[in-house]
Amino acid sequence: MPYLVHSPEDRAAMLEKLGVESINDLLVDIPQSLRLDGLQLPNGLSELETMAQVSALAGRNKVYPDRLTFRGGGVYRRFIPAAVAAVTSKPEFYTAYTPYQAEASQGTLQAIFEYQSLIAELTGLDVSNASLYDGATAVAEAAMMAFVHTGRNEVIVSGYVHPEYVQVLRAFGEGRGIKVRKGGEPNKKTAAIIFQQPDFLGLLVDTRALTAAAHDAGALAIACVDPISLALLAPPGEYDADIAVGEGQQLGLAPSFGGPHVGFIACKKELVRKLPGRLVGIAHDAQGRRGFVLALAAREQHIRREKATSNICTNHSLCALAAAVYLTYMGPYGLRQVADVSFRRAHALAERLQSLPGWELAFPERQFVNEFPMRVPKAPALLRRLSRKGILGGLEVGRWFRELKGVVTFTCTEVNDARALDELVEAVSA
Amino acid sequence: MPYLVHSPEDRAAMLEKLGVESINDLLVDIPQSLRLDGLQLPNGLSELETMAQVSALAGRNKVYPDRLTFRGGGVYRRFIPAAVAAVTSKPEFYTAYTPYQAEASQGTLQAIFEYQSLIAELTGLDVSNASLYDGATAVAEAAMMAFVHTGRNEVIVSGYVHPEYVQVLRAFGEGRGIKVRKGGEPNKKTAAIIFQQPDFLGLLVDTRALTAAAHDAGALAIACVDPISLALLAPPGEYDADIAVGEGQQLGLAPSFGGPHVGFIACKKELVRKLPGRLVGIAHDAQGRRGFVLALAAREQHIRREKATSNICTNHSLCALAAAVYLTYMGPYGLRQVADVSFRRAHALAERLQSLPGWELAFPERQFVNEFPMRVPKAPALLRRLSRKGILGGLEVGRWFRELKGVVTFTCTEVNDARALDELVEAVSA
Amino acid sequence: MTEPLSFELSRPAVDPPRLPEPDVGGPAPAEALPREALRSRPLGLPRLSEPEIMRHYSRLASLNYSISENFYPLGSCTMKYNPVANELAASLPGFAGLHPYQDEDSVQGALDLMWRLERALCAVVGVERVTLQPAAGAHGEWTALRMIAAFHGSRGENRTEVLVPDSAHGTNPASAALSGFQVVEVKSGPDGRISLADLESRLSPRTAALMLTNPNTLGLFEREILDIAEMVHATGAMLYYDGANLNAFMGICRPGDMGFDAVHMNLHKTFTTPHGGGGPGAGPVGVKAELVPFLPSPTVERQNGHLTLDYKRPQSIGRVRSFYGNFGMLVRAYTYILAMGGDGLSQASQDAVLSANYLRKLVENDLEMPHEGPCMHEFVASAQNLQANGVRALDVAKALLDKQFYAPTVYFPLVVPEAIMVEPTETESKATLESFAAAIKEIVARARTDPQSLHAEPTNLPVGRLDEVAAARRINAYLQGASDDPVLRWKAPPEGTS
Amino acid sequence: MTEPLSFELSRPAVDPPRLPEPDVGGPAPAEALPREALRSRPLGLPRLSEPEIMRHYSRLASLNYSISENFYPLGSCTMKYNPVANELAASLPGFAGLHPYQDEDSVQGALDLMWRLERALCAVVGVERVTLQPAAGAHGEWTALRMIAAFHGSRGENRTEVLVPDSAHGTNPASAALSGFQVVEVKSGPDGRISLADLESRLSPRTAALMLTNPNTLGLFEREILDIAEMVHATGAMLYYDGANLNAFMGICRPGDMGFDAVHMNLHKTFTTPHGGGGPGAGPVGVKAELVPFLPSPTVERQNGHLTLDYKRPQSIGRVRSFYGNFGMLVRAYTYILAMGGDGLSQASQDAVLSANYLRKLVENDLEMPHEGPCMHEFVASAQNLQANGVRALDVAKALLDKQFYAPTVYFPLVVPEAIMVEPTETESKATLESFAAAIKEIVARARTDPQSLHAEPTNLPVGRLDEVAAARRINAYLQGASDDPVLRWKAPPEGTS
Ligand SMILES: Cc1ncc(COP(=O)(O)O)c(C=O)c1O
Ligand SMILES: Cc1ncc(COP(=O)(O)O)c(C=O)c1O
Repeated sequence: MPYLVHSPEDRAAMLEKLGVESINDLLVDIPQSLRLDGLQLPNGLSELETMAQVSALAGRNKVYPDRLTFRGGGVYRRFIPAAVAAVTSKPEFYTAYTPYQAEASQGTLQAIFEYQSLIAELTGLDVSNASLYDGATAVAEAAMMAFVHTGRNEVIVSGYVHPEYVQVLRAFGEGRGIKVRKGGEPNKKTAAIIFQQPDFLGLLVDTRALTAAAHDAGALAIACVDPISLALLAPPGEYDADIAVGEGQQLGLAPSFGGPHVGFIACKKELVRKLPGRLVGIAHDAQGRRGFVLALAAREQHIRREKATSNICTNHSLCALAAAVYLTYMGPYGLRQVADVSFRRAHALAERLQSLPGWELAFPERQFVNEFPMRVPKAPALLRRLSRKGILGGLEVGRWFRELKGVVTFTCTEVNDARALDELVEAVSA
Repeated sequence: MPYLVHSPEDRAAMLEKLGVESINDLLVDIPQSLRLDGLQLPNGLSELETMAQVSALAGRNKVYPDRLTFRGGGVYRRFIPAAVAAVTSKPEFYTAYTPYQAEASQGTLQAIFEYQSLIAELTGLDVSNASLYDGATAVAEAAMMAFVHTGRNEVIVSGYVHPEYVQVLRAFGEGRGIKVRKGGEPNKKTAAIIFQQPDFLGLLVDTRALTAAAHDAGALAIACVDPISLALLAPPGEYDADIAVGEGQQLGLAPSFGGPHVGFIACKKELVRKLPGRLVGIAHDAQGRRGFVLALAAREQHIRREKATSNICTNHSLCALAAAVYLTYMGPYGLRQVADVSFRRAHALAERLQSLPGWELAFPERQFVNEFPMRVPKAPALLRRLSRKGILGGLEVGRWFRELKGVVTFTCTEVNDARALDELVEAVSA
Repeated sequence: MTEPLSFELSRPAVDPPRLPEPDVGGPAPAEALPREALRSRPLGLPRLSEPEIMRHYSRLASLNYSISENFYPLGSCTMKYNPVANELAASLPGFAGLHPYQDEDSVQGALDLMWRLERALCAVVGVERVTLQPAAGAHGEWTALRMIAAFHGSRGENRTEVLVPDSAHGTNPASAALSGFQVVEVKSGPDGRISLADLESRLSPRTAALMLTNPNTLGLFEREILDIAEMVHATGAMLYYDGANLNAFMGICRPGDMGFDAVHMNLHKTFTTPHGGGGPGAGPVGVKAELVPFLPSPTVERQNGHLTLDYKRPQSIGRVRSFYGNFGMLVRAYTYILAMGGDGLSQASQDAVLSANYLRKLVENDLEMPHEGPCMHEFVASAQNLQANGVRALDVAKALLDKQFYAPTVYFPLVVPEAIMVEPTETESKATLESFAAAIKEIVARARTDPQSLHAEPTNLPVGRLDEVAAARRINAYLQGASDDPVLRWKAPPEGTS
Repeated sequence: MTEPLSFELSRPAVDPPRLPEPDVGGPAPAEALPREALRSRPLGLPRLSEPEIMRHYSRLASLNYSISENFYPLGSCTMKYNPVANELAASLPGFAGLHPYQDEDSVQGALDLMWRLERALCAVVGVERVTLQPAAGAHGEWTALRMIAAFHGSRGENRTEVLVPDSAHGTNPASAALSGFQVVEVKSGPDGRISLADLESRLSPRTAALMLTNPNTLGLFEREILDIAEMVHATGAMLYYDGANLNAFMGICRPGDMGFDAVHMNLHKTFTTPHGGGGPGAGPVGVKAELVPFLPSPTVERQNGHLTLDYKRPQSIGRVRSFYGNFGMLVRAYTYILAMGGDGLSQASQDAVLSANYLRKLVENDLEMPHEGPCMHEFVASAQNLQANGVRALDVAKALLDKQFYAPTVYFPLVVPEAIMVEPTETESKATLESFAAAIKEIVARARTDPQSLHAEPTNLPVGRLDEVAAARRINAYLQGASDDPVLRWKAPPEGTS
């Protein structure tokens, strides 16, 4: 059978060595009443047939070309260098476990250390962890840090933060009796103000004011940021945010129907002991050679158990590796160009869409980077029409925000070339 | 620029170390009259744009599903285990050179040694080389061996040998004054009889009789064989052929518009010194550890120069590796099942097609394995009709053989499931 | 050979990669945005060419042990072969290219795969429904406890305690605590199983749930599981199954039948999705009927062939992550299940148990076996017998590395001193198990004859044994402001040096 | 660590892989076919499970040096970085899935790619047309010589000799001989270039062609190339260009402009298609107008956007291989050319020359430099200066292996005793070149202080220096029937042993 190595002879020899008749003699501890004979599942298939079935399922999905995808809302089409998959598909990386045995895991450990350094660099903060599950859980974990650090049990979500992130924050919060408040002024009960830059609609918020407000109230400022925008925008470290979190999907990961992606989290030195998850640090051997090890494990579940900063164990290492390769491939100027091209195209598109009858920017007075909200006549019909033309149009955000009925956010990145923009504008005008 | 590593600073530092002003000072030996300023080619593109252009070209080709492909003629759709590409895409294999430095190339050397052993096993002959370019050049190289071994300058091609193989054989032969005769009895001038089993039409030939005839005339018998058929059919070693050659595409290689594939060649011990190309053998180090090295190099161009058995240098190692992985994955029973399923499906299909009005087996009295020739009414129109239905129908062999106008060969393998056969029969009946 | 950091290989002015140029006009960010919104410090990413980057990561890869090249008997982690076909499946454009906010009609295949996977997992563990949202086992534990809390809440009960055996994995108490419960530890008996007497004494109306791993982390089947379930249910509490050890059970028995009400599975263990050097994994949670109303939203529903995402779940605990789970991992697990089938999965668990018992037999005279066999899919030995020679489990682990074996899990579970937890899995050959046993014998022999040499292990790896204590000291110095070497990240050397 | 052979890992009765079952009836082969047509002996392939197979090949891979991990300065082989994008392109279903006998209308994209690649190669080397059929450089040489023979033949001339410099690669004389020519050697002068005087004396009405490599195999530009071309053409012979060293010329100068009539290119050198541990490569041949009629058939033609395969070529030398060439390699090369562009290719050659001269400079005092610089893209040094210490080029090569560098080409070209031929390429960093130079210095120093130690190299690799002489002896014994150990293949151990 596929993926099994023992031959019947092997099994017989092993049973004999064990001095038993059959495998059942090894299962004696299991009450007979519990024993099954087999599973209610069809028998296995050949690889050919397996792949045929799986491919048939894949074939029942509609894949829009990257260049004609204008939908974002937390997951974006970006150019992914071939180098990224070439690295993450190396079995030495993807078939290793969490690097418990440092000396035999230097590849993973150093790669994560580089990832931590890159994220710290990008966010302008002191220390990044080795990765979290996604942007949503990163926001929640950051809130937990603030809760523990301040001893206060309320967090304020300011403005249009990704609605799913807020839902996850609520679920996490409930467990620990943390109240999640939408907007409003911070007070003595406020552990943190959480804001997103750019926000869920793509709009810029006043990160400096929000951070100052939090600090004035003795709360922490948690910035949820778009990693690519940080090539242009002031990083959290520059406006003194305490914790930066975000979704790393744009750093070399496929949309993949929403996962696996990667959550990043970085913070000021003072908060490092509250950080969730793995941390890799430098260590040396007896000969003074530099190596890397899992560090500050005393924060973690396997040591601290119920007192751990988080329960996270398996995280999203391989996705962090992808992000590290992506950022290293881009370098400072490459990342800047990606952000710059996306910015210009989004603004050019906004210009053109605005001029269409009945179309208008939902927040004309506000700045954006490469995603922007528009009021659109008959949005549902429009999006269906675009889809028929193979275009994945913008995202209807009214689904989450009553006040935004009829508002659609459009995204542009370096993959949406000039012709793609023309095609979109034609299609909507038609 | 892509794939270049020197920064302008690096270049400047290197030039300075060389004590020259510019790269031109290193090109002084080149007459000014020959110097270009640049190439008449467009400037380079980003990877995103490069892949877009290449994908656009790929998009202008029609790809028929494996299961609906019934065309063979030397290139076949087969199930290729994912394991094959997983191995051949390892950079340690595909970015290495011919293993001149044995100690740092044991991976490649052992893999080739295993390939040689597998091919020898499959053909029932003593020794296989490390690979040749393709089935056609393998036939030609075998003929050269016979020419040198017998000192005779004529080879007989018996029956329906792949027409392109024969064309290549002629081109090779001309260079060395070897006459290629189609059919007829061997005589004192005959160096070898070359036959294909199954032949180009898929039909079985009497390999024992042909081999005996060759030997009676003091000529060699060269069998061009389908490697997968050897799980069922008597291998060349069993009927005493002297040299076995063939195309290895079916052993885990994609059709890829005809290449790269791999030619295999195996022979009796007596002929080994005449073998073309690389050969890997066992060697030991001072501690008695077993290793592998390039062997019998005295046959080859880099040592023997104009007296070499062949001019081949770079061969098709990576394709040989794919074949080795494929054969190891299949094992004796897997390979047999692949051949068996293909055989049964082809015979079932032949039955059904035969019963169609105006359809008949072109050679009803002859046996076949999994490819067979049929006389078909209005073949061109039929094939066009099938193509419109996404079916790659059989191959019109009249293109090469006047007497076979209207004959189409159909192939079945393990990828053509029962439903696919139904679809074909419906489509032709429609 | 060690490898420099990418930052150390970086050189100023290396060409950036070629990328699309702005081709549509549009303002420059610097003009359009207010200064204070813009980055002021330059971005300090490394600058390397593609060939350098690829070589860098290729070399890093070669510094790793992995199941692709090494036996990796890491107890509790089920390091089994990761089929390459799974990787192909997950990378199909029809999956990898899907935006999570596409209309349902355009992702029927993806939803169907999730629905089928849910059905298959239900069949394996014996539950009513499964949520595929959790990203890993710990995430699943916490998700399940949120549901259990919601369940009790819905019945107006205020149950504040979760019982966790002393042998449990650290994520169990951590998940319980993060879910707002007090953690109450339950002792193991001398036979390595949970002590019913102690359990009895801990159970109370405050008890929300008992979290159990079965086979437990000692690799032993909880013989009295049916009594345990009865006791727990009798107090109105729920029984939670930590599925990290499910690889022992497929086709043999089902947690659901044992009385477990909620079950998490680690697709990255039992169902061969790769561990990726520490994830991503997937930790689906299966539940009995009573807990179904509380499942995270959305669930995947199927009506006459049409698949939908159901967000209308009034009693749901809400969302535990964005979107629908680690979809790419779900594709891999489903592909594996298709290929194996019911017959293959059953044989897999049987082989896993056989291999563990065989390996245990081969080393039973070399290391201490604190508990009687037979074991299930793994066993826990102890290196206490070597302590007289000053040799510890850690030394044994490092010595194994030098013999090309990854080390078993050491010092877990906590209830066994000098624990060495070995899980061979069903995808390691008899020959491999025997060579591992031979290595253990050699090391144990050396512990007697030349213990010092073991403290020096490993010696054949890119680096020798790394001093984590010294590292921790330097990190503390940094965190306390006593040093400005961050240790946890690269830092540009002060100007002038290099 | 060495790895057993797959045959040695094999065990009887390991499950065969799951494969489709016959599902359509149809007779069993054994019933339908005559006994004598059937295999009688069982097929002795190894029997292994997929996990064992994958680990086996993963371990074998780890025994290799490759450019992905190691500097690979193998002179004359242009071991440069192989872009991963090329591999993606070649694996696109729209290419990899094409049957060579599909109708032309259904493969317009593939034919267009071939046509565009031909145009690009024409631009780089300065010729009229290019055939993409040859599978490798040697194949290209032979193809070109067949065309040259046909050309002379078409003019009723019987030219029987091909001139080949003593510094030429072995494939040159071999290709000439296999094409039916007598090979006449031309001497190199003291400056490492072909001696015009000697050339003069060899040229005759019998001369069909002169085969030249430029830069020649010493890495030197043939300064008098224009005079040489004139001399050769004056006798009515043709000038053939061995393109193995084309990496020095892109955008700098063109063989066509130098007077070469036929040119082969190694796409697996200059155009980054991977070497695959010994192929597959691709060896397209470019020709001037006079030779166009003789190109192999079919050629790719383009009329107002529509592409066709032209088989009607009455004067063609025929086919040199099946189908249209190593198409997958053509896709890779074209992808590379698109990404690099004219500007990138020109810079690549300049960097290749710069790197070679820089490295030469760094080691010029450690090894002998038989010829004056500047060199082009590679240089040939000699280890003769170490002979007094009993150290040979081979020892230097093996010592380099121990320092994680692959070795340069040694003992070629033949005109330089103890030759060490170094080609760094443009994709190796300055830092890498410097560390290689440091390694050379260390080895040369050791040759003086401790020569014995160099004979023992390599010592850090899976095997030590392998005894090829003993191996050859055993092979001869087998071939002469004195032993039945085949040595060139695995053989089942006689029954009873194991
Ligand atoms: C017994 C046990 N429970 C829970 C977990 C946590 O699973 P994960 O790492 O997927 O969060 C593990 C894995 O380490 C485990 O071994
Ligand atoms: C100078 C020279 N000519 C010809 C060849 C033959 O090329 P190939 O190996 O592609 O047949 C080579 C490659 O080794 C070479 O270096």
